[in-house]
Amino acid sequence: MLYREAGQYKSSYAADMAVFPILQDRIGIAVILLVAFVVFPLAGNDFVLNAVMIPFLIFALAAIGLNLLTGYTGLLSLGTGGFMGVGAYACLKLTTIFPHVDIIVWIVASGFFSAAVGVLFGLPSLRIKGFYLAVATLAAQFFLEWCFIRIPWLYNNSVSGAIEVPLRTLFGIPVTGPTATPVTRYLIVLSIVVVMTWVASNLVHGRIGRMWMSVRDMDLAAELIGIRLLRAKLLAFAVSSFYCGVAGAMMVFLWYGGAEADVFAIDQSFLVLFMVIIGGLGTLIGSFFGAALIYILPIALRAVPAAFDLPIRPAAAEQLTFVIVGALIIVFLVLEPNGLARLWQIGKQKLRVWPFPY
Amino acid sequence: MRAPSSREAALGEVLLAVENVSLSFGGVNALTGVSFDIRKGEIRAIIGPNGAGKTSMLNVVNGFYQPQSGRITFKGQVRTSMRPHAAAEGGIARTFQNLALFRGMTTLDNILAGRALKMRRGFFWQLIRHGPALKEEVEHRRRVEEIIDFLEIAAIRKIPVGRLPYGLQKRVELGRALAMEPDLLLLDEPMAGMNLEEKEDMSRFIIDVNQQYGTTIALIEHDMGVVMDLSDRVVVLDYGRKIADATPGEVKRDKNVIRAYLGEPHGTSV
Amino acid sequence: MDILYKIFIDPFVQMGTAPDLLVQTLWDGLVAGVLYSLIALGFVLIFKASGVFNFAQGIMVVFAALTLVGLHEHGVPAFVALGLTVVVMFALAFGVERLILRPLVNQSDIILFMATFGLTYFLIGLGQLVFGGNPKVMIASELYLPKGAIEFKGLGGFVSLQKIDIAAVIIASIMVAVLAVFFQRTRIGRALRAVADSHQAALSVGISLEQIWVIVWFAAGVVALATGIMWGARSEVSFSLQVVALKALPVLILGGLTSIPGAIVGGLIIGIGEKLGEFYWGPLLGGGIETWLAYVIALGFLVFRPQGLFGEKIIERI
Amino acid sequence: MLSTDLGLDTLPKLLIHNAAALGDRPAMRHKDLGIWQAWTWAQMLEEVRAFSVGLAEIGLKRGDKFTIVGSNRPRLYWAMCAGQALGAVPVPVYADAVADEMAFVLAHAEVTLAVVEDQEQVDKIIAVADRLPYLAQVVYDEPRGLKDYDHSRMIAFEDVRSIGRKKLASDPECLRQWEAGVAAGKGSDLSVILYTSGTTGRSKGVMLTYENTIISARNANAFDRLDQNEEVIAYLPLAWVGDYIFSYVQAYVAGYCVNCPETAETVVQDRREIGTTYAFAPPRVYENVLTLTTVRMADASAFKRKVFDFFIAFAGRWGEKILDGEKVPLTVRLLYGIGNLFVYGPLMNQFGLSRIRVAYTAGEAIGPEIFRFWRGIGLNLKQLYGQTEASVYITAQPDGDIRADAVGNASPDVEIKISDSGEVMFRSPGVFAGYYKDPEKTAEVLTPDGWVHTGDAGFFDPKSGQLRIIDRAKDVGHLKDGTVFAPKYIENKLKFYPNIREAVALGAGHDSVCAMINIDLTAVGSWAERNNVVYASYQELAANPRVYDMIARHIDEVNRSLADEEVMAGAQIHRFLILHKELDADDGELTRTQKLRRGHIIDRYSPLVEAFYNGSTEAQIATEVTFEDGHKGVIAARVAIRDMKPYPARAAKMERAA
Repeated sequence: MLYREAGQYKSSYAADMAVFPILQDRIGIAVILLVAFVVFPLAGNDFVLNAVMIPFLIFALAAIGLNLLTGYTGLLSLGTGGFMGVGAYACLKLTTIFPHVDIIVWIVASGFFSAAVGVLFGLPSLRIKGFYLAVATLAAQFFLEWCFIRIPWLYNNSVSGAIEVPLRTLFGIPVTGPTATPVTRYLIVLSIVVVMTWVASNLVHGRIGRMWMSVRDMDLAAELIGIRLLRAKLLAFAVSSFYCGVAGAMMVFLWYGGAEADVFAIDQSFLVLFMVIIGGLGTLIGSFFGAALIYILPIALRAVPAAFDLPIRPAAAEQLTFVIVGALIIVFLVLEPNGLARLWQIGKQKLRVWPFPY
Repeated sequence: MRAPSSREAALGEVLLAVENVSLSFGGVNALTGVSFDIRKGEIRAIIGPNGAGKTSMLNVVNGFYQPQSGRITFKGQVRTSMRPHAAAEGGIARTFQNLALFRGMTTLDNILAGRALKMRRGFFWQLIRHGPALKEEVEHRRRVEEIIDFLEIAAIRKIPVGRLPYGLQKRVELGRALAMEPDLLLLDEPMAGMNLEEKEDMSRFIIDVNQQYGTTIALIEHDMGVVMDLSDRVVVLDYGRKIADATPGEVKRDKNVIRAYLGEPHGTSV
Repeated sequence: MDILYKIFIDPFVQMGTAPDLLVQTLWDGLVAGVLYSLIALGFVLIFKASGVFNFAQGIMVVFAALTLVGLHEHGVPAFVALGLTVVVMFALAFGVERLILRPLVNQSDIILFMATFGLTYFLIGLGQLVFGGNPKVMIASELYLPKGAIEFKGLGGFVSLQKIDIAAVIIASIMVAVLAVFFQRTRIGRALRAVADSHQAALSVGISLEQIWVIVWFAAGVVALATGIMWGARSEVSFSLQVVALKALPVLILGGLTSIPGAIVGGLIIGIGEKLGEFYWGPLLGGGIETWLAYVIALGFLVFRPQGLFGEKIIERI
Repeated sequence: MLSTDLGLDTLPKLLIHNAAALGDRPAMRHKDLGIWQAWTWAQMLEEVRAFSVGLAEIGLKRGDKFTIVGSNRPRLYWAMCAGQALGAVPVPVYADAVADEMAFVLAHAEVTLAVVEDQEQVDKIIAVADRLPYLAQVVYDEPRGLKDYDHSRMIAFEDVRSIGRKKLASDPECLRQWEAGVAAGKGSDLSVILYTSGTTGRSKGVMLTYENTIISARNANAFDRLDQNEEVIAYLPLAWVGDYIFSYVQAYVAGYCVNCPETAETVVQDRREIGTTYAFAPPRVYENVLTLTTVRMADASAFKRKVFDFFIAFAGRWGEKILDGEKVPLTVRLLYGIGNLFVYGPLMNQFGLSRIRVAYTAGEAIGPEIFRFWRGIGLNLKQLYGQTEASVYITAQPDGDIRADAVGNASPDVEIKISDSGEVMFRSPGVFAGYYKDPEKTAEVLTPDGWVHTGDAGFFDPKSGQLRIIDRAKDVGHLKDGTVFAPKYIENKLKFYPNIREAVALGAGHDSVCAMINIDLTAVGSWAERNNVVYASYQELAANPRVYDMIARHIDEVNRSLADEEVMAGAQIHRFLILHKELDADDGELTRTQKLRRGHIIDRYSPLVEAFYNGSTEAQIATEVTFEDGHKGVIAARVAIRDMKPYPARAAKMERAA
């Protein structure tokens, strides 16, 4: 209905292969970006930015990372938390050793470290498949977790055993550390996420994405058209971990402002995996949906009793959220196993063919 | 201006030679001492009853199975074992008895995927997907569109193959193989489960491929009529052994072959 | 050089010089291994019959134990509580089949896998909501589980075996035996095995898939309960157990997802392996390597045998 | 403004002019290899010129006849102009014509060169080559599959073009000569021969001069204010005068862009992508789209269907008034606005008609309901009445004065009179130069003082002053009791039901009217699915009693409406049957433009006709059919006949009185 596609014809392959071939979609994206970059910073209060938008974006990025691996290449990983941690600790070390280099450079650069680690633990993926691989990635998760705790050098031997984020400025404006305002941090997170999402969509829409998907859909056939499975899989691990690493670094430096190893515990891995599954495997937009639902839902749930000031112990509320989230996950899987992205597509399709049913 | 009476087989030099290849799975012999050759530009049929080892033969040729003994010479290079992707790099493409498409991807992407080996733009260009990377994509898209046009599947260009009817999926798979611009094209029962019309189309495509692109084709087929019409030479396997190797006409008259086909069925499909 | 010595020579020297410690460590490893095996057993039961990779097995252990203790706290006599808990586990199995397996039948594995994640969250929340989140003490004595330890000299020192551990080992062995018999002898058992091969086969035995699912999940639940009791009696009943339960995963891939003997052998290897590792090599790395050693062992192992110890070899066809 | 520029009296001249005047505006697009390849007027001139010179090189001369066979693709259009530039005359042939028909036309027109699309057409020509003494060369566009053919008298389009290019490059004289050749062309020259698959007998070659077509085109463009900004999609048969005028002549005159679809199946999609501004189609097309719409909507959710039906009904009531700019209540305007937002707009968009300015239906009368639907949802659909002999335009409806039952007033420069026998006659600049090699027929149709017999019976509607066509003059008959019986009129009433694809009304010389029905497989098929009626074939479905019931209901409604009209009340349908096979052009039951060939049908199905009037309730029938691949077979069936109860005419009158 909203879609009026008559007269939108493509006279070049470039245009035909664009990520958003439909005018209305391009407009939509523009509007969203406008809102994200202008409206939120102006209108959004610190709580919204700090407790909702920043984490949402960070998780979305992590979800994209995992989705590249699990959704696009079909390799199930439970090591996300660990890889995120690598990013965070790498970033800490880098900025400690080279304090004068811009922190944002390090946040991004830290991705390379987790990428390296990712490749290392991805090596077995050539021979190991499915759940076996998933468990194998647990090795990464627990080993890394252990490193975060047992190697004091990683957290600069701070007594608390936690990362303490130093103050860093960009053009004199505090970017990280206690004095950095939510708006600045939000804008930085947003910029990084937007750019990296764009890059991800470039990847999955091009040769690399096709390579990954063919490995996912039928690795034998993929090999028979000349794809080298190990390379493809390791590349997926590398890119995926890179994204997770950056997400992890941002999580500590631009959100928490300080963290202990347990931030990157296995629960984090599961959380991100939920986001990917609920959002929709093999879709970037799904990663955002998933992040929104899984992260924002509990916040909302906690807000409910407060709103109606029901006499519920915070602990009980916490536990209740668990119950509800757990139930919702199951319900979602039953209703739409292909995730929110599928629902989105269906809805969009309906609008496109409106008034016809198909 | 008359139509050609029949296609003259343009037999070139030997492209692929298989010399007494044997293959077995845990004691079960799939192939025993099979030898034959495929010449440049011909359409070579491999036939035989179920369990004769036809598919195993193809799997050996494109490196999916490693024969226990025997020698395979492709383009003059001898090899005993190789990885499938190496075969692909060597110029061997393949379609499957029961489709091996990338079901999650569209017709277009499936065929584009067939260009994997031909696309060289580095990772960092892929990150931006502009400039050289996009230029390359466009070039290959153009080639793929020619194939789509050739196979008359323009109308389903952007439909995920999972949703296509069987006959069309077969075509897309052929398209993916063609996208590799192979020197040797292996077709495993390209017409299995097709109705008459679809079979006729497919036969036409196979002949056109062979003529237009001069692609050498080895195909497994059950429909004898098709084999007779298409192929220049026929290898007949039975119980993993070669029992005949001649022109279609001769094979039809060969009594071993007749026995093999009329003899009681045996074995399970390999 | 020195480090190489520390890694390759020193530990064995220690073993030789202090056999009592070695035996002690082996014993601890054995006990841990047995419990791992029990949890793994739960996984295998379910995976064999319903192809579901039941991530919730670990939490089922906690949940079962928690229910037992919780009921008792509310004044229910121990054995009645035990009975009730079994009923609860059955209800759980029934609910799972109705609310998860049936609607999700013939969805892809990962979807079912995720569903069991949901179940995990659900059970964590529910358990805490009903019985409170704080750690509890297992009602060992009320269930007449032995306390104290047997100590005996020799081996140049003395070894002490906790009675409860001995009990654990015995009970575990009994359960395994029972299950084995159940699978080999009973009609249902055979049906279960059939399901693993083909669903038609199962139906031909005259048992519906739904029933089978309920049965295996119930069986897994009972195993979980037993595990919970043992483990609870050794330490305490708390959700930290859940992470320990994850140890069953390396056990699984070591043994092969579908093999019961595999689960047991794997459990023992992992249990003993990690205890030895921790005790003799741990110090070199600053200790605490128990948390990941199991996985690394499994991982290293998998690279050479992707289908696990007892899993069937995968022949790929096209 | 081009259309007044009278120096341009031939199409090649127009092309050269446009290339200069509108150099880089798009002249043609073709969806090929997945995207819209476009050619500006300048590029198109280059293409045409090169090919034209190439043709000359392979021996095409002034006065030669050459044929064009294939689907709508730029190269075939270019070929026409390329030939005309040399003074040769194109004789397009229907791409789906069977070898026989093709042989007849090519031989009769003494075609010396053929430009064809692909192997399929080449094979057809080869099959009848021995009957084509004059044919010297075949040029083909698609080389696919022709590699091994003997090329002694065959050549690929590319090769001809590159011959031309080389020649032009090597020899500077060449260009001048070519342009001189174009300049030598005169408006009075023969520009094209279009073979009309006449409703009876062999087809006749209508000769049209450049003036005929160009003047008609200019008038038409002026009449609807068409200019170089129009976008049209070319999907109708090249050999049909409609396509020749709309996709070729008018485009050259106005300088607008013609778009060729990717394949026949994707026309709707392709039209949507382009968003055409000017459209022309026989009623059948509008009918099919409407049928498709109803079918698709039938699967929609109940709520959606309700909304849809409501707004469509509403549009039917007010839409036309709004379209014609009449005064309507504000509330109506508002509601229509909402409807436009939620239904009409999206619907038009789905059909790719959002940007349309003018749409014509012609060739046959259109069902009033269909007409109302389209105009209701805001399509400026108009009727025109035309003929090949008139270079299309005889009458057309001006914006704002549209009616379903009439075909409009005389087009510019056209005179119309009704002969004493009630036949419509016209005289205009578009009047054809005669039938090729057929003076008698020409004499029959074309009077010495330039009037043309249309062969249609009609009259000027006293109310609107617009021309109304009743039927083919020779088809208008009388029942035994002398009641006027206009079969087409009744058939059209029947055909407006989506379920009825074709209808043949009989009765001339009999004492009552009977009808043979062809059901629409799409519509009835999906009805069958919804009502789980199982069927294996058209034949089975057609014979299904429940289908009969459904059709009976339709016919009953038609009878009622007939009863309301004094003239027609006597011609209500007394009996009907559903044919066991679809009427098909390959069996000569329809013309290539899908018109009924009544005479042929009546003797082909004589057993059924008998059964109608000897009162039997079913009849055995065996008919020979031609399949796609040309081989013949026989379909036999037992066809049931149903009786209908006609309404008393007087009763109907009283109803109206009450």
